[in-house]
Amino acid sequence: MSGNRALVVKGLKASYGSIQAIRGVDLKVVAGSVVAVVGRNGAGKSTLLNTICGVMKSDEGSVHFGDDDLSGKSAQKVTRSGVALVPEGRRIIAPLTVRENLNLSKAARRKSDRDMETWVFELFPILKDRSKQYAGSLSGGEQQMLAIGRALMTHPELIVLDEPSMGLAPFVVDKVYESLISINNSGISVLLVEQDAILASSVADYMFLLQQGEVAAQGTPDDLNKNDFISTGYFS
Amino acid sequence: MGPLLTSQKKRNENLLNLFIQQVLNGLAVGSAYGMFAMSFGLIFATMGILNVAHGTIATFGAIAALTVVENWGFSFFPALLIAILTGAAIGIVTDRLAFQPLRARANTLGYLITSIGVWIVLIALGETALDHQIKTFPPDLLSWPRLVTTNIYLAPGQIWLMIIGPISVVALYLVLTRTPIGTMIRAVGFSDVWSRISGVSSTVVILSTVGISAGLAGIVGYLSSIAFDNVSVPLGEGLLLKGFAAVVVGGFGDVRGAFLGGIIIGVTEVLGAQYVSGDFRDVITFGLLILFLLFRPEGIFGEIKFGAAR
Amino acid sequence: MSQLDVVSLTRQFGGLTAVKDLSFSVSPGAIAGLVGPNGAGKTTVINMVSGIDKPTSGTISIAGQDTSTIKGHEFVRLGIARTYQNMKMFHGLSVIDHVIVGLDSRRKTTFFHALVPNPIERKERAAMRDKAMEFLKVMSIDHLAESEATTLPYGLQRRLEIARALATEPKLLLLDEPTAGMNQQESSEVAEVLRGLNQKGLTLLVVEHNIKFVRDLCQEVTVINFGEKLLSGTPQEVFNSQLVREAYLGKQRDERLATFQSLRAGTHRNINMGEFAS
Amino acid sequence: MSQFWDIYGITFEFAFVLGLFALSAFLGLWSGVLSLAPIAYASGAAYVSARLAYDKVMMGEANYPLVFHLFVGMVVGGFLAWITSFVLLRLGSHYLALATIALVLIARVIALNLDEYTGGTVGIPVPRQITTWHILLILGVVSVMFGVLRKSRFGYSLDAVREQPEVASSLGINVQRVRRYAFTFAGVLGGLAGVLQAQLVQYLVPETLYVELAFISIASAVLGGAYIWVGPIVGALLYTAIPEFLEPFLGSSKNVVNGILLVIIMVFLQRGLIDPRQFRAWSLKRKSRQTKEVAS
Repeated sequence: MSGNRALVVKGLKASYGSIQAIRGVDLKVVAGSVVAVVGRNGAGKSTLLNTICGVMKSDEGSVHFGDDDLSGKSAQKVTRSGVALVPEGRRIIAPLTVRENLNLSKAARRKSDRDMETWVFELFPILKDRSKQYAGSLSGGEQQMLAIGRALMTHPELIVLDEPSMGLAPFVVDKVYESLISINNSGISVLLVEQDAILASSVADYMFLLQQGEVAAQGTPDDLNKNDFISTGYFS
Repeated sequence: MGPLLTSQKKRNENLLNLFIQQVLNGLAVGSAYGMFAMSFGLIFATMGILNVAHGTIATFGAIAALTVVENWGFSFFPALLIAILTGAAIGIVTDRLAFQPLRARANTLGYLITSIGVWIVLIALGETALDHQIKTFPPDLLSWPRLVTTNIYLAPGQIWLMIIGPISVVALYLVLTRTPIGTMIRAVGFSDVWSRISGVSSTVVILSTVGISAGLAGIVGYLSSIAFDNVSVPLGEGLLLKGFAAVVVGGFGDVRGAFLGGIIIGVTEVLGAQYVSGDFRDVITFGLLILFLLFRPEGIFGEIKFGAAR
Repeated sequence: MSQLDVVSLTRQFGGLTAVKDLSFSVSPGAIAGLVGPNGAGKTTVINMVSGIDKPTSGTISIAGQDTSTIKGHEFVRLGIARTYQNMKMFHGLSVIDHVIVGLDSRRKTTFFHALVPNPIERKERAAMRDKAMEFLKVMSIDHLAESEATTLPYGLQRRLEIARALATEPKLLLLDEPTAGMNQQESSEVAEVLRGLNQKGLTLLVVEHNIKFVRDLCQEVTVINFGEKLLSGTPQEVFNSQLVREAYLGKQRDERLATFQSLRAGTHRNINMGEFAS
Repeated sequence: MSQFWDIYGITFEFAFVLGLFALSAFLGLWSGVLSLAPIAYASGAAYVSARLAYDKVMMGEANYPLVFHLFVGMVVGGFLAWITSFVLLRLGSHYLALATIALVLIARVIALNLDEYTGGTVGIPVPRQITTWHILLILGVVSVMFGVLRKSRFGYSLDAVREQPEVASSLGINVQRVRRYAFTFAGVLGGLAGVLQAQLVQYLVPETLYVELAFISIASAVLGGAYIWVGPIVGALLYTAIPEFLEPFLGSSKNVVNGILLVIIMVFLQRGLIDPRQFRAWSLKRKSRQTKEVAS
């Protein structure tokens, strides 16, 4: 399942009506790495991920995953070429059971997914216990785990997460982050959006700071610490 | 005292027979309403389209079957297949031409207006195809199964409605709950976008939904036109109105509910016409409709609701 | 008497408790802040205080008046106005029209004046345009009066949104993330505008997750997390508190972060860092 | 000209009345509500007016004056709308649309079953008092009303309620009340149009004011543009006129053209033909060009 393709985003622009949410973002996720995008509310982080993953249309710019040109592709095509999104607010399919949510992609891909399901249940044992429950009845943390599990079931080479820690208690955040590390260790690249830049920096190889829809700074977590950029969001 | 008692007994027997006859009639009509309601409700629940052209699609199922029966001597089952295929084909073609271009910025109003456009076109074409007449299937198309006792009579068309109705609801329910495509249909019904991030192709889902739904409409049109001895454009419009009432009563969130809604409306309608007043047949149907809209708008089975997931 | 008194406020959605037993108050003439991480329940609180949403239990009093029996659209009369995180402009309406909508509660004409041309209506219409223009001037966007609001850039839509809220002549203005999507300079411009309004006697309650903005602007701050109150006090007290740091960053944060780092360090990673730069 | 009018006059009369129906549908849309109910109220109003005239004529007396019938139509339509609004406006948008369709269906059933008053399936004759000029005058007056309404307090409230009901409420606008006013006013217009329609066809059966007309009036409103009152009128004119002019070429398939036209408009011009946003953009452009010219 490990991939050796890099995600390369060039000059990506997107807008809501007249408001430009992202204005020409360049970004790269090297194969196998963990990349974090940080920034304040309204900086365009979610828009960036949604345009990369085909949930939203971009105005300009290109997205390449290895040799695949993902620019302007629909969400299901992006997913099928190996980039899986875990959206902000989980967005699991509430009236389906946990297992149905997980197998949604299997149904679409017609692959034998036993191993992947076993692995998802290893990462999040609670999902196995709840596999017959409706997804809408899960707690916030469990929904987050389901959303990650659902993304894994599409056999991604890159998993894209939008604020996975939002609204979760610290011990749940720990679980989610530990699972992210295991996922990355298995060779899957990770692109992560977080508010909490310090939390993100603890797992990231490389970081981008987004301000008003533009990349204001980038570098390894150490570089950015020196620049004092990371702390802009909360305490300075 | 003796003869009087016998005649009393006889009258009771007659009353009972009449009641049974009418319940059976109601079940047959209700099956048609129910099947139509399922197919109409499935489109609404999955794609948010209140498709007023759906009744006319049923009419076309009947027209196509009649054409092949009259011209090429098709028998019952091959003609049924033609009805299904015609329904599905019209459904898919209209979806590609009229609804698909709206999908990116879709809303209920836009879909409704578009479906009115489709409806006008289909009605005009249907009237032309039928030459503005009411036609009937040749009586020798179906001579079995027929239920005839001294007091009860059920025509083959009615019996097939009562057989195929329950089969179709069970089949559709199983497809929706037990198969991958069914799971995908329900997922897209809940959220198109967030299903796609799982790699679900909304085109495949939409085409299957429309195919299943419009094919089912074709079946209903065909069977009811046999049962009611009537191949005409108003046949489909009648199905649309009653099927619509059935969806509201049963709830469009669940095919079982929609079918049950059809049965309830069919039976109360026929019994009401027999025992209250024939004129009030539609009053009962639409009275039920209003009662449900006011007191239980989500229908008998209701929608599956969850707290805001965050 | 406080301008706003919130007492053991609770709001549940299905099984989920978004706000739990929350109490705080805002003094008249103050600039107050309500802060917390994303998903802490801030917007839910604002929705209830502005009458859009009703609490499951608990009370909200505005200038001493209990609001539990008051309908959503009547909150204006108590002097409450608000802005929205995502601004919620009226599509297709011009800038000045937005403010005219905001003036609705001050109009005297009725539905029947709206049906036939009449001098009362005409006079009021002119007066409302003039008034609306004043509010646009306050926010310095009067030169854009005839533009369509949704075509304005972000910062200007924010200003328009505040002008629309001001048109109801509020005593307490609720601002939901007024600086989201703005840069440092725009943020400080907004802060300046808000200070100006405050000096004219308007009480402000600002919901923000941007701590710097709150620290510079607000005099009293309430911090919530998971829908519960952690602390109230001056910005200094609040932001220096260990409790609040933990709320934002989690307990034993350093240890946890160290765990993550060691988990990663223990594995074989083969990433070409040089590729990032290219 | 007069020959033209001999051929097409009746078409225009229907078009103008359809314009009134479209305006009543537009009022619903303006308040953010998809309602087909005005047709049901039109039916009620038309029957009351027709019955009153019928009784008079049967007694061998002179019919009431036209103004009286119009008044009756408006009162009955408005009253029915006002009464039902309390129940209907409680429903969410989808269910509300469904319920108003149901209301139209029920109106027909009621008309069929109150046959001692309505004539049931046989129907009831309606003496025609209306002339083309009456209809034009009425449409003109209603248009002026809409023109005033648009920039009045009520018009702004409707805009706000349609676009962002929540914001409207927090600005002090009573959303339910605004919707009820719009709903009732739509009923008044529906009642008025119902009486006119009945007089145009001169014979009232339960199907005269039924689902088809309800759909067509909504379609006209959306076709012409449901963002300013001119739209529904233009929509109604086009909707009636185009197939009529096409008839010599296409014969009975003119309806197909109508349907296709509707679909095409929805696909390519989702905001309808008349879009005030477009006008504003143009006028702003013109203004800026003028200022440039002055400056240079």
